[in-house]
Amino acid sequence: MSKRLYVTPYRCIDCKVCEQACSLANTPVPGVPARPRVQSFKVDDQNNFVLLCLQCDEPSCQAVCPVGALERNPETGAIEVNDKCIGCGFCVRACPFGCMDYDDTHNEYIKCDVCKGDPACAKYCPTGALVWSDKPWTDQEAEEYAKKKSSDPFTIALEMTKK
Amino acid sequence: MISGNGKPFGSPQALLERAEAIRTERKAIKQEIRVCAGPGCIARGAKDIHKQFQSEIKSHAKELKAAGLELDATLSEKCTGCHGMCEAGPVVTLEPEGTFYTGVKPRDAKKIVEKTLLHDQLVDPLLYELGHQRGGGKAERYTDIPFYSLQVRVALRNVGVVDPTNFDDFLAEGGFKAFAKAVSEMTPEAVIDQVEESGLRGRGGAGFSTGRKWRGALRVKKDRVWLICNGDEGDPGAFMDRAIMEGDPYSVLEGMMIAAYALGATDAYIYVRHEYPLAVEHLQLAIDKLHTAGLLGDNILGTGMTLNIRISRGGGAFVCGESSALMRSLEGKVGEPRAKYVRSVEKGLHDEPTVLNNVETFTCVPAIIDKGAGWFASMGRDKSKGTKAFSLVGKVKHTGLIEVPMGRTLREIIYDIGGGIIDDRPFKAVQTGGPSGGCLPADKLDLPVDFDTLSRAGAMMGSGGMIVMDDHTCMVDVAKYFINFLIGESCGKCVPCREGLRQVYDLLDKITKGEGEDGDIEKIEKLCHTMEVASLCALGKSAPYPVTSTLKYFRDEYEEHIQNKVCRAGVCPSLIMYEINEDCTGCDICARHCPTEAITGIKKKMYTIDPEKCISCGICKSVCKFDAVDIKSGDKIVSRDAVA
Amino acid sequence: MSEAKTNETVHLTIDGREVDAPKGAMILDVARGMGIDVPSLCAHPGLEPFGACRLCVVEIQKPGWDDWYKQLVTSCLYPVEEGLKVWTDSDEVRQNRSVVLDLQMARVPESDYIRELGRQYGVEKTSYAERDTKDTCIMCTICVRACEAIGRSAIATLSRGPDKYVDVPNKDACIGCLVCASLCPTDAIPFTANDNGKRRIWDKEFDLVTDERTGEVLGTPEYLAHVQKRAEGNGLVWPETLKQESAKVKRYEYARKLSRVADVEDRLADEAK
Amino acid sequence: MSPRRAKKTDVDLDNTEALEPSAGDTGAKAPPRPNKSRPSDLSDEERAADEILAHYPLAEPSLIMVLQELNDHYQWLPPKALLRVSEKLGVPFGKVQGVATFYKAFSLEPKGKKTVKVCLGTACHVRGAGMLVDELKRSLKVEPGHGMSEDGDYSLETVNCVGACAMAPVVMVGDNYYANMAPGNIGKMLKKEKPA
Repeated sequence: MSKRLYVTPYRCIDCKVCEQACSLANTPVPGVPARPRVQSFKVDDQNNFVLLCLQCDEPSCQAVCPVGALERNPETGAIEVNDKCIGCGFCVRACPFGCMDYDDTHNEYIKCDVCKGDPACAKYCPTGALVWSDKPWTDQEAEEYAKKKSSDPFTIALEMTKK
Repeated sequence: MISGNGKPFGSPQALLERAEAIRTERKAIKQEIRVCAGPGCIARGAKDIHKQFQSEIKSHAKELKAAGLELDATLSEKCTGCHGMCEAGPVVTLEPEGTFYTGVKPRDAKKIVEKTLLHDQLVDPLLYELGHQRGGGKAERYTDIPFYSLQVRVALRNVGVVDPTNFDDFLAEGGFKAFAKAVSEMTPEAVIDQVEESGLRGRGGAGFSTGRKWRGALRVKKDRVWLICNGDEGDPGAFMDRAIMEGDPYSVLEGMMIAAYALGATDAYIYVRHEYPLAVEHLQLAIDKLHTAGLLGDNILGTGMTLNIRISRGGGAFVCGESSALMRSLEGKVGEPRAKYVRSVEKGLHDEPTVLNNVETFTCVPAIIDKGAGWFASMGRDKSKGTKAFSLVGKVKHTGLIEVPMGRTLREIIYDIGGGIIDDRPFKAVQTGGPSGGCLPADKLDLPVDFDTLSRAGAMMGSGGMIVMDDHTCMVDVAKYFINFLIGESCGKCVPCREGLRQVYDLLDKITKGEGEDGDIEKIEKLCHTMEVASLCALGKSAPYPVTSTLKYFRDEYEEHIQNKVCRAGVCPSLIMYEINEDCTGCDICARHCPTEAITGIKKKMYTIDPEKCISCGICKSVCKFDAVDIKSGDKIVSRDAVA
Repeated sequence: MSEAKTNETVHLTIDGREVDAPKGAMILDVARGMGIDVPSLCAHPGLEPFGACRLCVVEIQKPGWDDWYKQLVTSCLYPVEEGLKVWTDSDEVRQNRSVVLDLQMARVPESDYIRELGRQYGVEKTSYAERDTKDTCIMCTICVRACEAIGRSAIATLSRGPDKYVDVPNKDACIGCLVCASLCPTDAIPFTANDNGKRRIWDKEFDLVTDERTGEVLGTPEYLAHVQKRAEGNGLVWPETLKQESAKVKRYEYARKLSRVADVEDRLADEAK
Repeated sequence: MSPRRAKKTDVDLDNTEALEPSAGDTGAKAPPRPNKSRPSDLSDEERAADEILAHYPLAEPSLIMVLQELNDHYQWLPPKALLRVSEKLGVPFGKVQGVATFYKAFSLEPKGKKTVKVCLGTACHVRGAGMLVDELKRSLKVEPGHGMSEDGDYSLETVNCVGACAMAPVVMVGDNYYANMAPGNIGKMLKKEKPA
């Protein structure tokens, strides 16, 4: 099983380190930070949340792209924007999660490409809310989770989508 | 008129039997009147002549019957395609004698019927004047005229012989013999072998081996092969394909059918230039007829072969003679060429394998299959086999349509067949290959005409237009003319062609206006080089040839325009002046026609032209009956013939 | 843009450097992939190669050709071949590029972009007759091809030869997406993106739809309708509420929704009891 | 399937009002809209276009043939008819207009009652056809390919070769050929051809 970005929301403290790391890792021109591909939210008092591209199996962004500028990288499994992009913005409109975005400082359409297999967000996440791994938790963590019966909303949400 | 029984032919054998039957029936015909209905002759009233003949024959029916001539039984009267000698039109020939009447008017029909048909006498004033050729006198038969006797007609074999609207006529002349032979005796492979062996090269211009092209398409294994016949003859001064399509549509179709058999093609197009409505009409008639005769459609001649041929009218764009542009046009798109790095035999029309040949090429195919590759290859020279049709036009005495074996020299064509230059003026240049070709000077007159020799000399075989120029033709003006032509015809896709042509034209225009400077020629040369190597399609790549070839052979004329501000041919309006000489009788006609009132004078005395008011329109010279208007350029009188 | 990408590769030499390239790839793309700067005005990776600007010409030599013989080809349209030798910056190539740029400068004397490019090839000033125009269109037709890709084909080339020009013959077809203007290498398409809630391009005025919460401009109503139609044509569902929301708002809403799933789990756990 | 990947339809969670598609917007194909104009509402041009279109398959390759017939019918291409053709063939109007302006066979402006065509083939050129064009421009006060003379009688066109090189220079008025023309004969020719 190849690696993925796993989110454990209850660990998230909305420190915005992921956003900063993402921004710096994807900056094409030094000194001009790029718009981050990942975003963390403070939803309410209890809940923080990190949202990044789900790398859907049948991505809407890819389906509406008129020039085939969105392609899946077979190595990372991520959908990437290639140089075919003509900037029509259809993908931004089509993504239901708002994970396709336009960076107006660098004039390009952006989305999470898991940093080509080395995601900066996960690397710098201080709490382990974001991990780049082949499974969501280590065995110990899974045990811990079972004990705590803490909710992992993301996992539950996704399990629900499978029915 | 003898007609078929209207049922489709069930086998090649049935077709051949029917042809034989027609030939037997026709042995009874003692006399045939052929009225030339080529474009030139129609323009001069050939249709009226045909009508007049019909009514004269009717009104003389009794006398004719007494003489053993009965319309549609022993006497036949028909319109044929172009007879070739357009300059002498309208032309009427009487077979089997080959009596040749020129300049026929409708009222002459009566004379011909009464004198020639009834009393075996020739109508003397209508006979062709041989002039200095063959010792002068008048030619009784067209075979006596060098214009005809020096020709060898392969592609034009039926043009001027058959009635293009009559299928039986074509069968009687051996039509579809080759197709019947191909489908019943030959494998597709053998057909291609024959074509390749014959050495037939594309008659459209580039001269690619037809056999090799076909083989190439066969190698690309695909479900469908498209066949296209290119009848978008755009070269100004060329009308061979028009003559063939109008005068012998069945031969074109037969050639395509043989190609379709060899390639396994089931769908074909003929792309006809939109200025040729008569060609469309005749081809459509022929296609319809072939469908009812079981020669097109499904199960052709009972062999299981399927072929549908559709006519597509061009939209009036020279660039559509370029094969990739033509295919875009057939797809309903703007006729912009594509880069040719992927060959059209692999990816052509609708991105499927496509074989495209020119009208004349297809027309040669039945003759090759019928008479054998060896026969065809025995004509011509080196790598250019067979014959080639040319339209011989310009300042030559006998303008018209000719066909000669490859390898004849320009001199033979222009002087022996063409009869030399009008008014026996000095020959200056011959332009071959249309806008993509070049101009060859007098010292190249002994060059043999074939694909490779012409390209080496800087001209091109092209589709076969041959325009003869005398000393009253300005070479800078000719170059400018072709560039202007190409500006109007460039598709405007790529930069060197679109922008380069405009700049070359501006520079040439400057030169012809007497505003040329040192360095202009070099600028033109540099530009021409880039156009030649960097343009996208053949039109752009060959666009500079008219300029480069005139620069090569007539550079002094360019320099004269730039340095001395002189146009030695008396053509460039800004460099010439009109002047009235002492031959003027004071008839006042020039003054009356002058649009700017530049001519003044007292009646019956010599008139004068005010150079300030004169706009060099040339009207005075064209209306003057006494050759009293001269053209001056610099200090020299370069007088020019009256235009009319 | 080559279809049927296979794993087959061909071996060729570009500017003396050997390279393996996938069969069917164009010389231009392969050279650029090697970091070689081949100029071009009409090529865009997302659009069909067109071959009109003639700036990307390179010299090639096929195996078996005489040593002295080279041919100039358009690299954006020429697929790589086994054993091919390519020169992207030879004297002949530079000479032709300079003539082409010289011609372009005469066509669009007002274009800074072309002037800058010309300077790189030693053309300071055009040697030909300049057009008297402020127009900077160089007829690369990127706008035409992009508009076609988007599915509108509002922009077309009209007429032919030197008179050929680019225009929108039917204003109804334009959706005001501004893609044409943003892709134009010489900024020849004038537009105002947002002037008091109005957008102007191709002599047509558009309203603008904004995200109520952020005030971010989402596009023209025509544009949004077109995307929706296109998406539905691809079998995508198109939730009404998403139509007029910016990416940011969509993200926030989704995050909120997912965070609420915790409540769902609690409820499920309760029910299980 | 990994839990990190959602199918696009998976957004349709039952409990997410926010993401639920609104009624009538379920992605199902909209019912075909009734033809907005009944035949009786069509203009003459549209009807003429329809008549011609009936003979051809409704696809792009038919475009040029259809335009040819339209042009034969009107002597030019009326915009309404072009829009109709674009709509029926499913070819974007820009492309139709592009084709109509690319090919010389089509005119986008109305023509005079008769069209004077001056052949500018090489043979005609070397025999002085350029002077004929100049003279016609002067006497008709029109530019070749554009507009018509003040009285609406004539349009002027130049053609590249009418294939009657033996009679060069040639002028055609309608279907009539005038052979061996000279600037001096233009006036006579126009008088003779003047439409009633």
